[in-house]
Amino acid sequence: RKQDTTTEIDESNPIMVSFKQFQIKLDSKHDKHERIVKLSRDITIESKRAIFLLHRANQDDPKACSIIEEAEGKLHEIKKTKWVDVAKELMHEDIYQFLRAYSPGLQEYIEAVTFLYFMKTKTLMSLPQMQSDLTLKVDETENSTEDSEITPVITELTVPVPPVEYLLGIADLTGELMRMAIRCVSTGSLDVVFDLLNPIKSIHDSFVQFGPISRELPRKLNVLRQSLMKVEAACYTLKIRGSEFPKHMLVNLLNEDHGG
Amino acid sequence: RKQDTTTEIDESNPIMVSFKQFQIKLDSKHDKHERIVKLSRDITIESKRAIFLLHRANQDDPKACSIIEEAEGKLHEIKKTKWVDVAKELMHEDIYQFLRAYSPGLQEYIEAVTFLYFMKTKTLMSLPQMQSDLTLKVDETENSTEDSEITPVITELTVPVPPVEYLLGIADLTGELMRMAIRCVSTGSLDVVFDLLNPIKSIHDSFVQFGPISRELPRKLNVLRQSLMKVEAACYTLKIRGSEFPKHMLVNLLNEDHGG
Amino acid sequence: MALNESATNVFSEIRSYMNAEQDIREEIRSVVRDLEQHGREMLAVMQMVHQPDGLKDTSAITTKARGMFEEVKKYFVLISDKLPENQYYRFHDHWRFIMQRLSFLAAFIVFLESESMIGCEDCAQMMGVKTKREEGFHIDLDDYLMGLLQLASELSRFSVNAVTAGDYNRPVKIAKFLGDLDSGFRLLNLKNDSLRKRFDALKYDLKKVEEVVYDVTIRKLASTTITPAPSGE
Amino acid sequence: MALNESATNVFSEIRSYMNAEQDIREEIRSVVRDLEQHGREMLAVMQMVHQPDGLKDTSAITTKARGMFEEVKKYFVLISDKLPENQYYRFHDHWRFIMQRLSFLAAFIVFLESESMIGCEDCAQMMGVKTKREEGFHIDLDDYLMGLLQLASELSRFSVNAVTAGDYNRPVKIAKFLGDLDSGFRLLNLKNDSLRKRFDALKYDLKKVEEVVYDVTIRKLASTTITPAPSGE
Amino acid sequence: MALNESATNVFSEIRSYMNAEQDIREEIRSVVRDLEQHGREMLAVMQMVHQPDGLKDTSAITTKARGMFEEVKKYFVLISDKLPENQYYRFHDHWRFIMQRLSFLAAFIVFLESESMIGCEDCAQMMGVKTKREEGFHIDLDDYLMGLLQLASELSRFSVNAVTAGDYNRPVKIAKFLGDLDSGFRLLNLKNDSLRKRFDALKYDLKKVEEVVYDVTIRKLASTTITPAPSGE
Amino acid sequence: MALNESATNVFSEIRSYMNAEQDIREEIRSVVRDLEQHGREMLAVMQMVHQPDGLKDTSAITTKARGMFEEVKKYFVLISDKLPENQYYRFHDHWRFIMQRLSFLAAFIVFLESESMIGCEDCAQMMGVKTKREEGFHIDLDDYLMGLLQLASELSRFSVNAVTAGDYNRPVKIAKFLGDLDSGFRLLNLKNDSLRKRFDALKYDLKKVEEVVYDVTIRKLASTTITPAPSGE
Amino acid sequence: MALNESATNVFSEIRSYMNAEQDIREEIRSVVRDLEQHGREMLAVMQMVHQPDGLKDTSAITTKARGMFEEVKKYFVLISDKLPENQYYRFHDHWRFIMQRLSFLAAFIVFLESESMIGCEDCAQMMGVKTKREEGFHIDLDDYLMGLLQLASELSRFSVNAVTAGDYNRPVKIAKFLGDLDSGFRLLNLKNDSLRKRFDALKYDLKKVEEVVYDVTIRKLASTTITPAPSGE
Amino acid sequence: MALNESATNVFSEIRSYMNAEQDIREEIRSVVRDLEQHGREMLAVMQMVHQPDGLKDTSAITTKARGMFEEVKKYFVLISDKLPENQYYRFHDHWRFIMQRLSFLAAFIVFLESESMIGCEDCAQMMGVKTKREEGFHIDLDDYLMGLLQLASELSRFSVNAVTAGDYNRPVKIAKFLGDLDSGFRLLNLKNDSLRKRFDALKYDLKKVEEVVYDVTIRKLASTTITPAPSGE
Ligand SMILES: [Mn+2]
Ligand SMILES: [Mn+2]
Repeated sequence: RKQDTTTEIDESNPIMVSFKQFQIKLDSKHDKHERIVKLSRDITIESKRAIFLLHRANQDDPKACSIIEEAEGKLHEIKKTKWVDVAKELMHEDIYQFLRAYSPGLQEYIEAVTFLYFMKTKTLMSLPQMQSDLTLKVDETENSTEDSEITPVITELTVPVPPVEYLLGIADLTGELMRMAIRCVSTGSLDVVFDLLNPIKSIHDSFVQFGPISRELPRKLNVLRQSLMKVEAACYTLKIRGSEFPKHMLVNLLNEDHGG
Repeated sequence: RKQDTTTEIDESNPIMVSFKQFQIKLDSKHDKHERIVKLSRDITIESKRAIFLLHRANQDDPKACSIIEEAEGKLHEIKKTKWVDVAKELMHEDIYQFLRAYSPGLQEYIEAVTFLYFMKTKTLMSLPQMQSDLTLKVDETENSTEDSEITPVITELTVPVPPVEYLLGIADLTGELMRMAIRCVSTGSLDVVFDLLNPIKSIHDSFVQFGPISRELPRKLNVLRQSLMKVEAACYTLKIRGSEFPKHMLVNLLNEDHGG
Repeated sequence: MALNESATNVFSEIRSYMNAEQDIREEIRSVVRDLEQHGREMLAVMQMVHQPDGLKDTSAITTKARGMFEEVKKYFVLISDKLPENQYYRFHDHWRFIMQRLSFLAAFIVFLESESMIGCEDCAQMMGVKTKREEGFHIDLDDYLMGLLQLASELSRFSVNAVTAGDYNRPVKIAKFLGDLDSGFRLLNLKNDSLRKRFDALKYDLKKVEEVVYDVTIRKLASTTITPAPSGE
Repeated sequence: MALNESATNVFSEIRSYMNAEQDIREEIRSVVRDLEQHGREMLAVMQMVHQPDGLKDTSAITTKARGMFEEVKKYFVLISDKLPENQYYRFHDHWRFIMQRLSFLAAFIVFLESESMIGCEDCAQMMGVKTKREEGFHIDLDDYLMGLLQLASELSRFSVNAVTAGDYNRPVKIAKFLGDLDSGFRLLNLKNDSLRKRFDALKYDLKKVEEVVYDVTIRKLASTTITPAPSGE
Repeated sequence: MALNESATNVFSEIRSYMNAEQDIREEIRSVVRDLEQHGREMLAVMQMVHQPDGLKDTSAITTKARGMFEEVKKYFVLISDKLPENQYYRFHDHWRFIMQRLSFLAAFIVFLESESMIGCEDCAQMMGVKTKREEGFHIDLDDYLMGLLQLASELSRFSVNAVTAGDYNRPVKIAKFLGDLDSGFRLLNLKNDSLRKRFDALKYDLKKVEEVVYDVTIRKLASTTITPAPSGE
Repeated sequence: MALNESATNVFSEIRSYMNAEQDIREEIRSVVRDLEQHGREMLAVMQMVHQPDGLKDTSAITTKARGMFEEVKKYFVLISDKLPENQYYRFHDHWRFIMQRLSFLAAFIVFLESESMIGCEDCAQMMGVKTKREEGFHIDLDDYLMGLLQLASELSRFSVNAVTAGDYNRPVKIAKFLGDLDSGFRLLNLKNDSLRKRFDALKYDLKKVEEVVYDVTIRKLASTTITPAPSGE
Repeated sequence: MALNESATNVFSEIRSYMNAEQDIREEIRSVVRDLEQHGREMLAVMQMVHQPDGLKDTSAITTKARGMFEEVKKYFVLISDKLPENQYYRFHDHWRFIMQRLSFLAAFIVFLESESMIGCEDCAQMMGVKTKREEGFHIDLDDYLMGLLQLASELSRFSVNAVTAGDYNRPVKIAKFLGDLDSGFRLLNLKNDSLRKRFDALKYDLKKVEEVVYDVTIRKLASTTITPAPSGE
Repeated sequence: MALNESATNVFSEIRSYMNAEQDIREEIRSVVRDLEQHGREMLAVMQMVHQPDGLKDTSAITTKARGMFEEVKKYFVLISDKLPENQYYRFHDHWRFIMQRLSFLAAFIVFLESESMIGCEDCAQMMGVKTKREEGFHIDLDDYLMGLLQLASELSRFSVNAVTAGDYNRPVKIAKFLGDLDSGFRLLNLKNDSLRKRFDALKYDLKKVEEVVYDVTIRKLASTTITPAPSGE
């Protein structure tokens, strides 16, 4: 913002002169921090929206593909607009100095991207894959002179993904997988519920082996465990109910009920 | 309040009949509790006002007596109006069932009465004295027939004062004594400050010997200790300052300054 | 007499008073500890109704537990003897917990025996205490009510185990009972925080039993058709 | 001494102002207490729909409850009269709880009457309040939404009891309704507060109702015609 | 499907309503941030009175600070414009802190100019706000009072520095002023909150100033005439 | 300056004493850290029983986990070696957590192998420690009990997954086991707060498993025949 | 039913073990309660040094308090007798508080007698305990240190009261003593949280006493001559 | 490849990464522990300036402390060597505390030597680190500033002890210095919470020193008349 009012310091006082410089340094750091926080907040909101969207994808099969595409577009848009800016802010910096500023956005984004990836491939996106997703190619052609032939100038920017952030994002992912499973119970996509059980279980079992890697982990691990047990309970219920009647009958019944 | 809407219960159901009775019992207990709480709240407010008043008593000597009388009147009024009602509510009850309801008012009242007593006698009012203060004589003559000669009917009502409540009230008293001392420092009544030091100290030393008699005690003891140390600091300051100049000079100076 | 002298006198009296109170507390605490142990053993006996064997013959269990209530009376006499007159509520916290548990146990016995709600009078009598403060060592109404709410939880669990053991009619009766309890408690304007909190749990207990009844009904396992309560009941 | 006096005046004024506010709080609290009692009685009436008898004739119950809403209006007039203009949110906490419960009751009535979701307008009208801040004493949007979420829980329980009482069609309608509610709430970007927490519970309410529908459907008890599954699966 | 659509509409409306509120919060927060920065700069200006140079010519400082209050008004117009009508207390926490500080600064200026206590009206006017809720964006009474209490602390420090810089009369005036403030606040029946806590500190501020007055008086540095003590004491 | 020197000497001594203790703590912490990692790996192995494959062949899993207990012994030898004699309880907090987890793992293994409760002796032996304080580095009784309570939670989850994997008889056995555990713990007069809290959770674990058994029974899935209650009851 | 019985046996054993421990705890608690009362009385005696009379004749007070330490020894014998061997740290929490207070009292006595710091040996001897774990019931080093830190607070208060009573030299000695204590504690690498926290308070105690010395010196009240800093600095 | 397989692969890689990080942390922690011990010893040296002897010859003390800074450099080389490039802030918490303390010590030395504020460059140089992130292991600006604020507290205490030791001019210089520091910090828009909190304490430090100056001035003890700072300074 404005700093002009503060310029009228006593220039003869060496302490004031020093602090004038500190002010500039601190403000520039703070401003950068603020800008990143703001970007992160936007990324969080947009990522959450993409996740919301993805949850609608399995309700009616016909539209699923287009919804997934829409979500993919959303995420791509985030990359193009927000992450590029974050990457520029972080260029030549010690990213850990600003990690707290973009960590919430990063985790939510990881959650969204890995969720999408899971829906498409039924596998877990790895850290290197995630890192390459956040390695951005920016076309900076515009900056060159206008008249001559345009030679595309592509710069590669990177938003570093620390492993801990990746893990915390994955922990959150299981929450979404759980929600998807619960939803499938009511929509009658019973196979999907069972298909979701093992992935969550194996993420859970892997997490169990991590020591105290982050202050956030214990809480997230707890939530993860609860998610797992909710899906286990859902599978249990289906199994129990399925025991009374043949499964195909059940699926069709529920499909009809919702299709009507 | 109203209970009529609830009368239309199924009289043939024995459970509902029982609960109808429970309702009456619980409501009457709650109502009594509420009434006592309300009285206690009024007593607290009025007692606080009496204390405020008493703090004004030592500012200007001439008016002190009349202020003390005014406070005394206020406290007497509380007895006549509020405590009589509390005593009636408590008649034939296990007072400990309702102690929590009137404890705040009782403690504040004890604080006010003992504060007044201290200002008049420079001694600490004892528990039996306090108890006799709250043994109320009520003239119930009005209730007898009107035409014949009126024989005064005096009933004695009691608000029991549990020792723990008395102690907690005394603990609060030291806070007021401290405030009085601090005030005296600024008004120049320096002797009073020194006179207050020992009383507070001896209450403090006595309290030190009590074990865990109440959950409220540790907190109050802490406050008591702080009050004591504030008065000690005030005395210290006076001593230090008095060391530089003769005391009589100082007293007169300050008196003139405030009298002018 | 300066304040410091008066203070010393004033406080020394109070101190001996406090010491006496402390002694009473210690004695009560000691009796209560034993009573609590006895209560745990009674609870262990009653827990057997959740086992298939116990379920089939609840009367053996209730008879045994009723017998154990005789000893409870002795404990309450001990406590009552130590207590200064009209100071029940000064020491109430010491026995509140166990009294609630005993109320629950008494209510459980009575329900198993007669499918009815224990009255406060009966509950007091089983423990050998009064119901009215004026009459002596009594049971506080709140504690009796808390016992009923604890019963609700136990019965919701019991309805599940009854079905497992093949007794399909019991849940229906339990649902009726909890429904009545729920209506009853709704009449009360609960101020007591712990009671109100426990009452919130009753909703879930009732819901659980309703679901058991539902399971049994939809599978046509219960023999009783749900007929409206006869007017004479 | 001019300064002293002027300061005294300033402070006397402030003092009476503060006392007045304290009085308002006391008065509001007192009215709210009565309104809460009335609300409990309304709730007791509505609870009767879970009984077989009540289930068969919900219109008698809703009519009675609707009638009781007339008195609710009087309470809100009382509160509104005591409230200084434009200070709704200064005192909001006092009536938030009961307003949520009344919203729930109104929504429950409307659902039973017409199987539709109550609008915020109708909800406000039943209580005799406005929906917009500018127009006077109103219902806060969050409180209306909370009422809807409370309804979801109640309906999940209701669907179970309906089946027990032999009403097999109601769960289907309830499932439809909760599904719509769920879709509606998904549109909102709820922050992490009490509303969001309650919304998470909606999913489980919905799941429960859908299980009931499943049970009913699979046993061909519902009236919806179901075509047999093709043999080829 | 009528129900579904209507529900969707209801919720879409609600959603946009909620987003709008979120946006308002963001905007207010942003303006307040700038205002706080401006407030810090004003404070820095006022701090100069503690320096010997500043002490000798406070009017230069107060004139400058008064000028800076013009910009304060603009900020409050901005906030007020963003604020939906009648929702002051919904967002109050955002500007409470800075409004207290500005009250303090205004009160400090007025004291230095005229040795008198600023009234709430004048205080509001300097910030360009109202004093009454009904009239628009106003200053909450508590915030004005908090400003006065902050002034008391500042003046106690100021009295020390005044003496150091050789100005022996100022502490006497400050003591008088704080005494009046103290009497004023005693009239208020402050509940146990941040205001009461701050008020307790006032006593110590007063004590400190009176010690300074004492030091100055005893050394006959003050201009007040003092008659020698009678020898007979 | 005599005082100064003597004080310095005193503190130098204390310092070297404290540093020595600090070093012991550091070394223990370092071993415990490794042991905890090993414990986490063992936990991961045991988690596999929740998978359908694991469920079918638990003996492969328990054999593997048993093997991993050999390494546990080595860690405890290391800790024990570093520990000054008779100071177990001074450093207890360091290994309490992992010892509870290992107790749980050992108890889990034994349950899967033989459907029986591990004794404290066996538990200690698996870890290579003693059970009695006098004999050397031992397992605290509370920690062993905590392990049993942790097992209860795990088994309640296990019963759910067993049903999902089509193993309908296991919940019946688990319910029996938890019932016995519950009776056992009821005999104890638990004062230890964390143990008592965990014991409260056992009630819910048991209830959960009973509900699983209920679900299995009402659908006639379990092979254990349960005879219906005699009609005469 | 083999499982059931074996489990019952295990738990019966555990139960009797736990009850035994519980009894020890009860007995220790009872002795500690009496010791604490005695400690409070000793504290009251020592508090008299803050009175002008006491200040003038501290030796009368310390003699009396020293005498009371004889009884302390008896209490520690009682505790020590009840304690199972090598379980000091299992029950440490029971007497930690009183042992710290007694350390403080002993240190206070020694300071008043000789203006020197009590050693850990002397401190233990006054209580009739050992200093080394191996030798029997001992005083934990941390508790001794905590006693010293409590002394620091008491002495800071004492220096204030000494001045009030006209003893201007004592603060100088106290400042010296606290300075030494401060240097001593600085050497330690405190990990113990409560100790470290209390050490932070020492800084303030020292600062406070330094300010007292300052007040006394600037008014030239203390007899110790302090030579002004050489002008050449 | 199903998710559970992919998960195993994905996580095993990360685990080895985590282990490596853990090792680095351990190594850094170990060096920092030693550095902290060294820091405590330096602090003990500097504390001697509060003693009358030390006050008279501060140059002996500062010379010694400066010498000890040589070893500090070695520690920072050790830490820096262990650190992966561009990950300073990943491990910053480990050395933040000691770096702040060292900044304080450096600033204290410089103030005693030359009555001037240490620059960030000089501060870094004394520790053997850089001031710019790009150049290598550096000192964070916030930590340097925190050192200055710690100095303010120390100097407020120092001013008291200086007067006690008869050095009446030092407080005047300290007051000037703290006044400048205060103005300087006011320029900063502090976001860092701990820095802002510490800055609040500066107010009190400054006030204290102003009071000392006041005491000295009113007693006409200071030799320097307070003249406005010469323009050339
Ligand atoms: Mn999520
Ligand atoms: Mn008071």
